[in-house]
Amino acid sequence: MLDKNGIAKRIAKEVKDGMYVNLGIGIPTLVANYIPEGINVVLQSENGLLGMGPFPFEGEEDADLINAGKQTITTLAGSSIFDSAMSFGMIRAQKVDLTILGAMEVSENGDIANWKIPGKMVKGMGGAMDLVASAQNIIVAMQHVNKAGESKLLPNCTLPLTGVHCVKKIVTELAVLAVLENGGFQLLERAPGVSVAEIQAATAGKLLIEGDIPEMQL
Amino acid sequence: MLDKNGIAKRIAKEVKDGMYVNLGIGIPTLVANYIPEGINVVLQSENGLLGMGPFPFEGEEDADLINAGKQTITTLAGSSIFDSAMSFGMIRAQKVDLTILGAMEVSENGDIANWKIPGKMVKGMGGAMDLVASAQNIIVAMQHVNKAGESKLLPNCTLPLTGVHCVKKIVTELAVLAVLENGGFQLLERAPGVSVAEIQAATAGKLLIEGDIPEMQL
Amino acid sequence: MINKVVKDADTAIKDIQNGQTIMLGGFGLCGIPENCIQALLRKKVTDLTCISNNAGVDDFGIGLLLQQRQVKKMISSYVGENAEFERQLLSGELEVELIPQGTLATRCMAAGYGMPVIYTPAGVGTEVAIGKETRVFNRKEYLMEYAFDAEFAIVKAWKGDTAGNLIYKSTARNFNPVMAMAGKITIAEVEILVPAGELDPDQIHTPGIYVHRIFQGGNYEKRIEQRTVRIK
Amino acid sequence: MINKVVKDADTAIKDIQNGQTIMLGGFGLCGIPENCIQALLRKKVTDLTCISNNAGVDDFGIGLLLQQRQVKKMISSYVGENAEFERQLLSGELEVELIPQGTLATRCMAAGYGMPVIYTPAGVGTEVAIGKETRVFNRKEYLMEYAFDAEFAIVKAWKGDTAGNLIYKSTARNFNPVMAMAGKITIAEVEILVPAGELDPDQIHTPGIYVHRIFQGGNYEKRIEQRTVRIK
Repeated sequence: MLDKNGIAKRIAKEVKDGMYVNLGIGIPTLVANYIPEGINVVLQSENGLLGMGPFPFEGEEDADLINAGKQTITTLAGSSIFDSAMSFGMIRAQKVDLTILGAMEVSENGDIANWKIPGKMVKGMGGAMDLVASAQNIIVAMQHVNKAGESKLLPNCTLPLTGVHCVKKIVTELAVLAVLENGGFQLLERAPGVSVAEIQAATAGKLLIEGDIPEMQL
Repeated sequence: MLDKNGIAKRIAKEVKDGMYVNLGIGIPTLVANYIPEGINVVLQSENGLLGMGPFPFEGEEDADLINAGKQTITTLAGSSIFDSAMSFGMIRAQKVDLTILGAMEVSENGDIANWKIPGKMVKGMGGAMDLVASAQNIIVAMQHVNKAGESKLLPNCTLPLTGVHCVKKIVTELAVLAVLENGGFQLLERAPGVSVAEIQAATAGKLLIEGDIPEMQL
Repeated sequence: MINKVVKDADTAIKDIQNGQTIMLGGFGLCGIPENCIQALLRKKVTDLTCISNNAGVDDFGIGLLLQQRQVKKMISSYVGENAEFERQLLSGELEVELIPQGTLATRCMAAGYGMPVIYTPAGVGTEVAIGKETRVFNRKEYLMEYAFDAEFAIVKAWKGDTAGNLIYKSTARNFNPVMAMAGKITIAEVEILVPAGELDPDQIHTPGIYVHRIFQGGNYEKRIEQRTVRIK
Repeated sequence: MINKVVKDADTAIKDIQNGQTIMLGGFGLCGIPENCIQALLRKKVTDLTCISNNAGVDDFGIGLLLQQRQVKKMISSYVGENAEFERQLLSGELEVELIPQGTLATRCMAAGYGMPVIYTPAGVGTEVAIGKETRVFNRKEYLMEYAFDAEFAIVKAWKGDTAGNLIYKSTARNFNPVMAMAGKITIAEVEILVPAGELDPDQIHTPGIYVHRIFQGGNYEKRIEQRTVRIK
């Protein structure tokens, strides 16, 4: 079973040389720490920055330089700044190659719910609806089950949707799964020490298991 | 009767302090020479410049700095440069207060034809269709009759239209005329030495003459 | 050039009336018009509809307008860092319309570029789509979203000149340029105001034609929401 | 950063095929990609559909591609300064689609911003409107115009860096930034190519994400169409 950093580390293997990538808040942010040396990737922050760098050194924070999570950050050699219309313009035009974000639920046809729990305080969707509606390649980073022990990989989402038919891949503490074009979660990899039966038990939606399922290489 | 510079001089009186103005090619360009001292006006050139200045001094031409007529020009203190999408964005959003352009024909309901003569070479509409479709205040600068002696102020345009129901005012070598909301040319001023009868004779469209028509003050 | 300079924030916002719609630039607390927000607090104008990506925090930014109950409705994409906001929302004192961030930005741009509507796929198949016209282009479904119609836009830039030209600094740019284009009247506060001619025409982010009033603000706090650092 | 540098113009355009649609930046002869046009002449690729505001003059710019009969169709707003163009048009060798300049620019922007269509009042009631869907918003009529779909965009900037970021100079900006956003593959030639990190992130006009290939051009003629001067 993986911890959060393990999930981030596995997702980092999906990041290929030359990609522009948007990382959501939470586990996705950690992915930046595991991108292999020699892989050139540009991180987009939807508040208007390409080429997001690491946090600043203490004392060098700039209130005018933040990411979409409102954290102080830095630029890199080759960074560019632009306004919010252009930022979401490049997202809608699918210039951003890969979007990695968290989710509360994913359905077997690729729907995602991650912005609202009715009856609880609603914070808003931010840029998530734009990202999931536009990105060609969306990977969800999340726990396989919620705190109540219920599966988050469902036949249908029960929470208000963020987007429909958009998630391509899911990485959890238990497994890597592809969302099939015609519906269903195809099990691709097991986390170290996790059995197919455990994954099956934690997955409420249709799970496809074909042949031997390899263990993740991290 | 006015010459071209006279027409430009009369139109310059329509330019008020604080206006952003787009000047078309030909007589409209001359208007810039007659804007009174103390009137602050910003000229927009639709290829992407606000604050068009005069021609450069000889030897100081910059191939990268031209107006929409492809003439070498200069910038002024306070000028700004932008791309073509923003240029026509500000035109469509009616941020440009006044558009002055030439015409081949104007109809009594404010239609304008100025881009195409069927059977002859077609050069294209450039930005004229955008300008006339968006500007709230359009003044046409033109000769009252064409080279064949036919009126250019017509019941209906005979040439392919540039825009419909958009011209607000016309200044010719003979007169200043308003285009009425419900149709018709209202005679506002006579050029020096020109009689109402001469204007009437040169106007094919419906001409409204109310009371004494004053002579232009230039 | 046309001179757009006004004396101060109070002069700049003096004709904003109760019940009007105003846009406020900024992302979180980054790039917000601090001086104009203070002036709105002093003016005590009420029943405002505020279009802003966020709603500030309890004791800063738009949160201060909420504390004084000056806001009737917020149109935002994310409002999560504000307890007073939550209280007013749950008690029904405050209306909130949550819309996707890209939709918010693009509806501003549409206003500034004279486009009555734009199409976006954001929100298709979600509750955001309820009541909205949809249309399929190239086998993809889009929502039709209207250009905003705001009486005032209030933005913050880094540098500006007397002709109203604006330059933003770093990610404090965010929504400011698109809102600057979108207001019927646009008010800009800047950290540094210079005479026309001192800014490079090639580097202007917002041309002065979009800006109706400009003044040099002061006492910028520029509060940081998430101070994240690494150790040297 | 991702390195977008290619060796030269010939390398940059090497996979442009007969019959493809290409955008070419520039307004008149100002800000045109001179080096890439020369490379297209050497490659002798034919049956091109060219989206460009103008068609150059007889012996410069796109006019050179016309001389070599490489262009099947021009989509432009103004094509008036070109006798060979006129000859080919009247003889039926060349197709021409004339569209309003703002429509041309905005259809580029729509492609770069992922908007399938835009609405513009330009051309309403004229022959430009024939066959087009119209719609009334706020009592004003608009035409629906589609985003362009071009295999390649070829633009010219003043400075660029190895990450593909571009800065334009003066009115040589014109259509270049909107076309840079709009190509499936965008090729940029620059007068000065610098390492990533030398350009101020706040001053980038076209972010490198939109640019797939960049090279430093040479031998820029930058011909002036209308040399207008005043005497000192």
